[in-house]
Amino acid sequence: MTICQFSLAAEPLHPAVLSRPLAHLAAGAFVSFEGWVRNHNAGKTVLALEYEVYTTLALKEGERIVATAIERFDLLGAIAYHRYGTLQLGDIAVWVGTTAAHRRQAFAGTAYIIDEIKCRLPIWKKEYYAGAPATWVYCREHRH
Amino acid sequence: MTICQFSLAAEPLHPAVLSRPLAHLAAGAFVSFEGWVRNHNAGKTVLALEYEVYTTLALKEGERIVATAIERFDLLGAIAYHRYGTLQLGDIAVWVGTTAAHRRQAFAGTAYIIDEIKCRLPIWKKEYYAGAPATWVYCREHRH
Amino acid sequence: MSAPNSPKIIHLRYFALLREQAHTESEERPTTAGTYAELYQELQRCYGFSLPLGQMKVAVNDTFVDLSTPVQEGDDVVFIPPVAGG
Amino acid sequence: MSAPNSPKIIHLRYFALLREQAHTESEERPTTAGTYAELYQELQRCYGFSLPLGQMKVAVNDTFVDLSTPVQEGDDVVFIPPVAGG
Repeated sequence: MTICQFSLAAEPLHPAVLSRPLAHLAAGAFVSFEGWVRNHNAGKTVLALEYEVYTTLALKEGERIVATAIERFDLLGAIAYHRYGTLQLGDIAVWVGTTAAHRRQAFAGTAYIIDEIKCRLPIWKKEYYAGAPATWVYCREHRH
Repeated sequence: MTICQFSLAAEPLHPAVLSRPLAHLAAGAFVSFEGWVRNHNAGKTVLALEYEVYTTLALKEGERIVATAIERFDLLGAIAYHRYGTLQLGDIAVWVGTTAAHRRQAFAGTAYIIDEIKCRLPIWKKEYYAGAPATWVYCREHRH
Repeated sequence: MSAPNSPKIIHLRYFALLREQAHTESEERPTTAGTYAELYQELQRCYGFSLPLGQMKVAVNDTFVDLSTPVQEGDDVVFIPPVAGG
Repeated sequence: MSAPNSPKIIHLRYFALLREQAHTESEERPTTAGTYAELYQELQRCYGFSLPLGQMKVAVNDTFVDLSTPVQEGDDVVFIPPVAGG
């Protein structure tokens, strides 16, 4: 059975729990990506950030991204989670995990999913800085 | 402080514990790889496997691989663990985790470390099959 | 059903910068705009949206559509400013 | 210290297939082999090692060296058959 899952989460993400459904005896490789809230961006000191999400469309797009990755890279399973609301420094904003028979597939699948999430998912990020006005930042390759 | 660590482990690996030292507020990306013991290889049913390791040299080579990755891909930290002894299906044979400011660096760093571990670390894998003699398998690109 | 140029009622939702500049999360709005591109320009004039049309996408009834698509009575419309997942 | 061609005592350790084919994990061994390549060929004749020299690497005193390096008295020698991490 292939696991194909995209979720939005209001609460902190726990990778050890999220990856559990991917256990699969035919899988030789598991690759995960975590996006962490950094303390800096474009030379400014980041204090916190906020994600605002268009839920219905984000879930549709997210599931489409994960399903495409599974098909294109012959994955045995793929799961992605994206946080929304207010996040603190060091929080996991996004978690992606994929499994495959071999490592190249899992690396390519995980990279594809996070690339697409960054530029295609209808979710917006507002960064709060020390000594500068909060700003909506965005992916330069915005597309759909 | 940059974390640079390579270890050999006789006991099961717990990624959530292993990745803890990599927490870093300047890191925006964390990428991990896990090599899992698969139930098949080259058309044969795998029952279990055994890793035999030349400890002193494996630790030297492993540390060199991790240090090179940090330098080459500008990582904020990198840790790798390799199991030895007898492993069961589904066990984690190897775990690699890296952090960087941006995701491309972390993906490249993690992929580099596992590529080098597979073909350069003095460690040998014997696979036990259903209905076929156990075999020492090896990386086709064996080099040092 | 409606005569040419008679207003259509649509439902609009606003996110992120558009929400802040419109000072609202949603509204019912009568419009005579023919396409979503024209509708965005109308909203720009109304609310002073700073983002140019060229940076905008639009979703209608939770599906991405082309900005040149004709506006339909009763549509649920969301303009999508540049996104930033991850 | 020793005359030309007089045997040198080295310490050998065997791993994986070599260990199985030598039926031992280690040995002290006198050898007149000039290089590690020659030493491997001597061991092949002795133990019937099935792996050809071309697939072999060698570590001396826990450091990879070239197979053409001269054998030194007291060396700790490990021939490295093809590896398989991960």
